[in-house]
Amino acid sequence: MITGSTIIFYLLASLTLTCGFLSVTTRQIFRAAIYLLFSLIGIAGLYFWLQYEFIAAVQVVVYVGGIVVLIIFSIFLTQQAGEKLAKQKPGRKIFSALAVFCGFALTMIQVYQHTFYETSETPLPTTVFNIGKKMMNVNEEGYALPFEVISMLLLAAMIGCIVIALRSKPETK
Amino acid sequence: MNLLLLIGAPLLTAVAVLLSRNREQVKWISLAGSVVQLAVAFVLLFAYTGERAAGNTAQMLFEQHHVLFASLNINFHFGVDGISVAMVLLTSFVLIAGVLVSWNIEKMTKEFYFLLILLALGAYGFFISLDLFILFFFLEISVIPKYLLIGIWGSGKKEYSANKLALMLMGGSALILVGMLGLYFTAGHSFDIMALSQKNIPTNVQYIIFPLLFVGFGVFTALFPLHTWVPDGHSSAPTAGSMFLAGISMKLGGYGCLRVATYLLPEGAKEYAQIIIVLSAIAILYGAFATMMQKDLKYINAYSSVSHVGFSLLGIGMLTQTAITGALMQMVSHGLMTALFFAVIGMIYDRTHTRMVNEMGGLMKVMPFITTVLFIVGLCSLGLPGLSGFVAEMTVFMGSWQRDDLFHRIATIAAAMSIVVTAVYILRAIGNTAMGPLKNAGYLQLKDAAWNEKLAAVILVAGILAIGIAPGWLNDLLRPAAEEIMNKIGGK
Amino acid sequence: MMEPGLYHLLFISAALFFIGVYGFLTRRNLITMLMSIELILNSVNLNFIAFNKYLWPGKMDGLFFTLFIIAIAAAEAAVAIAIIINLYRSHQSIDVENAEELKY
Amino acid sequence: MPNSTAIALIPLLPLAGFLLLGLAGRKYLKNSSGIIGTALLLASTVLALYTAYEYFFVYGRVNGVYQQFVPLEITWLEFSKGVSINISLIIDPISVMMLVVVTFVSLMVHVYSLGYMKGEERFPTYYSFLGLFTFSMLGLVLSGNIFQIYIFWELVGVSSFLLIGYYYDKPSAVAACKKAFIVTRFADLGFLIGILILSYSAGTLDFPTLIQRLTSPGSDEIKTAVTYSFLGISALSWGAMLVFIGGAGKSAMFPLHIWLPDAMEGPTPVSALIHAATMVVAGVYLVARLFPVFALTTPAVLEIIGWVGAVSAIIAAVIACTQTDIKRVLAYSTMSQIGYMMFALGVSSYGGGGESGYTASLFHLFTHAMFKALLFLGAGAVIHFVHSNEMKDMGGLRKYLPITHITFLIACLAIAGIPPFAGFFSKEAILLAAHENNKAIYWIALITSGLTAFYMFRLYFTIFWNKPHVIHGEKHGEGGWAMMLPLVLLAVGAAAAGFIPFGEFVSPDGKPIESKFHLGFSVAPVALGVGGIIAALWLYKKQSDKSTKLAASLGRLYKAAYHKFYIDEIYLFITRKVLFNLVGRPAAWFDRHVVDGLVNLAGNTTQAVSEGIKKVQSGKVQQYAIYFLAGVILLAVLVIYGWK
Amino acid sequence: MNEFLTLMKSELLVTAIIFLLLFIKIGKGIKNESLLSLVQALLLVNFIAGFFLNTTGNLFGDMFYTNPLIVFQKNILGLGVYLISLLCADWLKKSEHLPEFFMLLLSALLGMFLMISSGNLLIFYLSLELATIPVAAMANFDLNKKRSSEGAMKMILSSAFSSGILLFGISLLYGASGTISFAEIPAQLDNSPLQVLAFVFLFTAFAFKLSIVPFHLWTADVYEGSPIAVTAFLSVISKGSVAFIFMTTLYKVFQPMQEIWYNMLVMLAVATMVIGNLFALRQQNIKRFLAFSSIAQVGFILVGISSNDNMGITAVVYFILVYIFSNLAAFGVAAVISDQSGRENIDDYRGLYKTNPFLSWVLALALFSLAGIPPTAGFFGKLFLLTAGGSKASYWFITVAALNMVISLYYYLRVVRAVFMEKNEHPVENLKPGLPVKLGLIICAAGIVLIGLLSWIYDYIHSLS
Repeated sequence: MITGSTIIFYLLASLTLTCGFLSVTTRQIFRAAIYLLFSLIGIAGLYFWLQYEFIAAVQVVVYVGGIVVLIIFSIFLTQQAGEKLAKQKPGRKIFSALAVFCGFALTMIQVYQHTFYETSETPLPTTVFNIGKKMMNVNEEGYALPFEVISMLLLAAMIGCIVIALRSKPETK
Repeated sequence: MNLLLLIGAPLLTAVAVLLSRNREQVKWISLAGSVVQLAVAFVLLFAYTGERAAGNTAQMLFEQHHVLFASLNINFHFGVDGISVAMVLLTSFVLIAGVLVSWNIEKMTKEFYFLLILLALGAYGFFISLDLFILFFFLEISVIPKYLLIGIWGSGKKEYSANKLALMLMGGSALILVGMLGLYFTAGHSFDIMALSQKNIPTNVQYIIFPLLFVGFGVFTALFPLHTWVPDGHSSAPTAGSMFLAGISMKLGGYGCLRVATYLLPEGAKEYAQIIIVLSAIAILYGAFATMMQKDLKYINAYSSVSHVGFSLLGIGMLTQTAITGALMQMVSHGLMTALFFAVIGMIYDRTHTRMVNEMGGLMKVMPFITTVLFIVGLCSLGLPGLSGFVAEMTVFMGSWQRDDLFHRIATIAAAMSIVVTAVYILRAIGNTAMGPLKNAGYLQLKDAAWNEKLAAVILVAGILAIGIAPGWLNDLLRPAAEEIMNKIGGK
Repeated sequence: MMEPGLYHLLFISAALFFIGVYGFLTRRNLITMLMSIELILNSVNLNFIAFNKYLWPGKMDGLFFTLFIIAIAAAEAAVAIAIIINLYRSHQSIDVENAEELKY
Repeated sequence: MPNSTAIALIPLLPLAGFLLLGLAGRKYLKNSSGIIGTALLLASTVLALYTAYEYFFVYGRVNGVYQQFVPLEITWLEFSKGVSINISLIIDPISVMMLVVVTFVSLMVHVYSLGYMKGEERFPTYYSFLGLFTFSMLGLVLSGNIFQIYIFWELVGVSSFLLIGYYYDKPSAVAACKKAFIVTRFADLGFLIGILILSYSAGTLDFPTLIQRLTSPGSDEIKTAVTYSFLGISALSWGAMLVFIGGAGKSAMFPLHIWLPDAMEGPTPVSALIHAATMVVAGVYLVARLFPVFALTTPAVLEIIGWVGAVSAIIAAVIACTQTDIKRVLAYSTMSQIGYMMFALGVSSYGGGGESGYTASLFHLFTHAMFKALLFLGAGAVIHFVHSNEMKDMGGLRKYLPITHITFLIACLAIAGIPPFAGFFSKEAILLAAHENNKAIYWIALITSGLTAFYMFRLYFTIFWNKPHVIHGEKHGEGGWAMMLPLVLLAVGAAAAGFIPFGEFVSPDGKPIESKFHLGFSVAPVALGVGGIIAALWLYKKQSDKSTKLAASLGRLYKAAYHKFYIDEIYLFITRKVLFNLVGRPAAWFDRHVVDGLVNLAGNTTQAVSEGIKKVQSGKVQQYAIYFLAGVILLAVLVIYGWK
Repeated sequence: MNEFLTLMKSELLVTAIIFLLLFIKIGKGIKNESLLSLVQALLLVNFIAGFFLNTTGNLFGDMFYTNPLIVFQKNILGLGVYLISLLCADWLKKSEHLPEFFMLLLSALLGMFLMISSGNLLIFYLSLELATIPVAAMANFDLNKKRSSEGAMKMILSSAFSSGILLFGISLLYGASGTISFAEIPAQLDNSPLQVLAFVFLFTAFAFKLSIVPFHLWTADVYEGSPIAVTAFLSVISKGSVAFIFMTTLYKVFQPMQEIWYNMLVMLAVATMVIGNLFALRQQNIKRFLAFSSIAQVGFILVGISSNDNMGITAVVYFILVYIFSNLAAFGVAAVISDQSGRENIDDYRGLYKTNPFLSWVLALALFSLAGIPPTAGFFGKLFLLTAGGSKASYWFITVAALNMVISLYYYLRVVRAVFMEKNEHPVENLKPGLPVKLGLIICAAGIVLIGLLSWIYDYIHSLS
């Protein structure tokens, strides 16, 4: 029984995987960034499909709006937009592919052999309200501490980036 | 008698050496410190014999407990029996002689004496420890000073030798460590030798642990074929270093083989005794034959040490009371003798600047005192009655002979054969250095021993003679202790 | 075709994960390696969400995990890009094969 | 009862001399050391004579049997219950007899050396060594414990070593002293193992107990000892045999005699003392000391002893005929005479009338000490005069050295067995004993006795007659009274000692035995002796080429004898080629290259592996990631599938 | 609220310092010397404060957990950072970015504190990243050096890769157990293959952080490239903190899987010791040398961890305490020499004793302690680790570990040999380290000598664990 939802799912899935795959194989760096963008959008789509709208939104905002843009900027900064990427040695490719395949196979075998525990919990709606309430809660099942931690992390990352990227005078050594 | 004196005296000396300002101070402080230690050792001897005479029959005297790591049941447990007393005495003798012969060290004098005294500290601590952990601690303390002594003040391929020595000895202690931990866990979390000796350690565990411990300590005492650090180490070390190395360090191993491996694991000892005997008989003969071909005086003494120390191990392997007593006597005797031998070699080398036997000759003419000492020590080495070597070797032979099956008989005879080979190489060495025509006219200018060298030699010769002429006191010291050990092992 | 469910999502996520790994292992450009890392993190996010949705909807552990991972990914990417740019300044290259001065 | 202080002082006085002169002699007593040493020894000698008198004539004999006394016993080293080395003094006929011999000869040598060694740089050292030797030898003869005897056995060995090497800057002296020590050491190894066997079997080290336990046929010790055997020979026989090997080494019995001729490198008085009169007979003493064990428990070994003695006697005599160094001739002669003593013991038995050999042997020991010391001291005087040991440098010396000449002649007559000199009596007794018990040995002994007379007179004629002496440089006399007095005293001894009724005093069991004496029996040996003398007279009285012709006609035999039957060469081959090259060198090589090589190999392998795996750390971050991933996967597979 | 203050006092103090620095930086800014002294003083306060008001409790549900042992561990780390601030004072003074450096350093420290205290996988992961990302930035602080950037790049990429795997593992674990709380996980573990797989993924993240073979390859490169202060921080503080949480995780969370991880630990411990030692043998650069030696040390820590009981916890905590002193002393000396003469090769150390006896003795002491030679504390540390590992009575395992001590001695002695025995025509000139550096070195040396002999320290740790 093929429903629309199913078709959408498969479309999103194939978009994600194809773009992801192309993103790591194309030899044009700019295209790689664009493929990555679409792959991420595909994932956002899947979040939508799963009815996790908040996450989907964050995904689009942070990834598509933030990280990919950052990456594209840095591509421009390193002035390599037009060039083709250097080829990897075939030996490395084969080994990597082999290792990756083994890892994938192993994971999938374990996943499919595993019978997941069927839960009977009542689902907690993933509304923004619920999310926000939990985020600010300092008690049981609250996420205030991680929130603080991540803020410190972002602060530190910011400081780090500033120091590194704004190096005063590039002395020629 | 507070045994902590034996640790405190060297420790204080070492600290004082570190704090002293100039060379002269360093030397005199070290000498004073070693005299004090000698005095303490003698006080210990008299206190010990006094206690025994007063009828104290406890296995260990002057026991002390101080908790160190309570949660691991590691304690400072000190105590002495006759064996420890004898070894402590030996250490103090060698130390004072070592301090004296190094009187003219110019390079980094302070460090040199500091390390020397640290080495002695390790030895004292080792001999009086009754807790395996502490024992191991002191054993390891004595490794690195040796390394530095050889590496910094040595000669020849000193770095190579120092490295080899340190690594082989550490390899040995690694095995000891494993054995020790094995004991600790099988016997219910205790490192205490006295407590462990009361425990019944399962036979199959003994079969595993005994070789670890015995081989580990065996490396220290040049168990064949793990002896190769001996020739290199001895030959590269400075005089006092060689004296300590052969005189004391090798005894640490022998003591450990007996007190730890054999005493605590009697079943293991019985199981492996034949292998020990074979190895030590090989070491005795093979060491002697290898000595025969050496041309460097230090190599001669080094290989002969391998051969002589073999008697200690042989005695232990024989597992009879007399043989063990003999083994212990051999340790004491060899300690004094070999220290003296190295001292003499050092004196000769300081003057002739060679250690090659064939480059010397007729030294008796120019340095009668030194050559006389050389004669004494040589004769001691080949087991002349009246000197300590004879007493020890004969006791080993007598003890070994009590095992009356063919295997032990043949091993004993093989070991006894070394007395001939020993005579050959000792006479060859003495004959070529002291006797014969004077090879080098330049030697006529050489001076005989200075006061410090004479004093050092006299102290050690006194020790050798004290054992050689009247062995009774040493026998009385060692035999009851050996008896305790044999009681535990069972057998003759 | 089957009704899409947990296993499908897990397959996608695992596939994406290993695609990312493959990219990380074979890409010679540092920035593309960084992109592969993003793929890896996204696959993990998908996993969390899928588990949260299908197995443990009672709490929002998976969801929050995803949320924080996204934040971390941003921070990590920022620092990584800063470093890469710095490296580019001194090496004049962002080929990973050229950054192998430190070895053996 | 024996006076233990006096007896203990006998060895201790020389020891005091050794210590005093050894420690202080060089610096403070340079000139007086000889006198001090001699004085101490004189005291010792007087005490020894006093002890002998007291023992033999006052308290020693109880109910007609000489008793054994142990007046002093100190536990020196206890091995286990009942088995200990005791330093003890044993007083019985042989030890007392030996005391007299040792102190007397030593005193003579001390006195003689005052003249002979005068002006030597290491004069005090010489006397201190003499003191050490005398002490050790006296300690040896007084030993009441088999291990004690071993102790002093070694000590006499080392004093002999020191004295042979007295001229330490002469390479030949150094070689000789080493050889002497090592060869005897080899024999001592046998002795040591023999001691171990005997003491283990007997459960004691004390002579009286040991002998008692090992000779009573029913005792437990014997029973257990007999059950042990090796190569089909019982443990006790092995023990006895090995002990005898020790004795044979010290007493220069074939084939362990090679050190003795070389030992002549030492100063001549030393040769007289150590290598003629005292130390070399220690082996005989040892066998005599343990005689009951040999005779009663291991008669087979005793027979071997007899044969070894006989063979040594004749071989040495043959070699002595060909040597040209006068001291070497005397050395071989010593060996030959000790062979006599040995086989005399060998043909003896304990009790039952056969014990005359024992008495004869010790009698010969006694007389031999006199005349052989005399011969050496005389030879010393000759050497002193001509500064050479070689016969070819001598001749016609009777005019220059009259006293030496006469005393030397007396000694030669004594050793040749011409009545009424001392040697005649003792040798007759030996031959008689041999005749009674073992005919073959008797014949060998007879031939030897003829040869003895021949080579001794060959020596005598070559030195004092033959060609006229040409004096080089300034002429000097025979040496002072110090050298002459001992010669004269010893000559008296050599002439008169034979009249002592030795059988009265010395026998295996302390009971006197009657000295048998058959006039008829003496004819053969005396005739042979005279024949030998005549032959020597004919060949050597005048300078002629008769002797060379004779030598040429003997061809191979002469050559072999001249080269001492190549025994030295065989030894050299065994030591140099076999022991050094085939054992020592490979052992040293093996140690450096295999054992040490393995240790180094372990180090080098580690280094090599370390070098080999450095490629893993390639500096490429992607490669690191591959290893990472591979590690994860492998670990996962192992954990999931491997350890389930 | 009161509880909040006492339980999180370390974290709060560190955060306060970070913000103080931030304000100083944003504000006028003060001279490096005085700022450095201030920071040192604050760190000391932080260290001392760690000794007071130690209680057990949870915060934020079960996300934050603390007890005296954890506080003690935090104190060890705080002490380490204080020592680094002393030892690297000479280098720091010259740095243009001193406040930033400390902000990052303290952020990382904060991350470690939280990590040790973390009560669920989320907070664990976040604090792990907090402890990593700033350090990667710090690794690049030698801004003009190519090697520094290269090291930083390797670190950030490798750690991102490793956290990818970690997260994948966490997600699977979450799926298979339904919880991310440490307290609830053990009940849900049934050793099904998927859980085991997830555990292996999780495990490798620890392994990566601890530089366990074969996940160690980044270590040496990063250590060599980074400024020495960062290297010291990485090799001592960072490792220590991960070791603590690793141990807690294994003992508390994955106790039901103990058979599995015991086997893994044994195998990896052996590989780590052997490979670490083999690589350390040939190193020329002192930092790289110390990197490999620290890998080998981790192998020994694993031996201790494998014991799975109190003795193991005590031994590991004790060892890390000792290790901080020993390794920091070595790094301190290396920092002085590298900073003032620019030399970092072991060959350059030849003849050092002639010109710099004080530095030489401290270095020798440190190396002996690392090698486990008495009477230094390292001896006790190593021995207790092996004792703990020996409680399972696997002789071959302990033998291998003990023999590896011998190999490690070889290369430590190589440095000692260079310093004391070998001759050099151009030895390092006589260096004059600043007062804080000297103080730091003396503290380290005293620690090395005394910790072993002051046995109550060990017993104290034991009473906590």
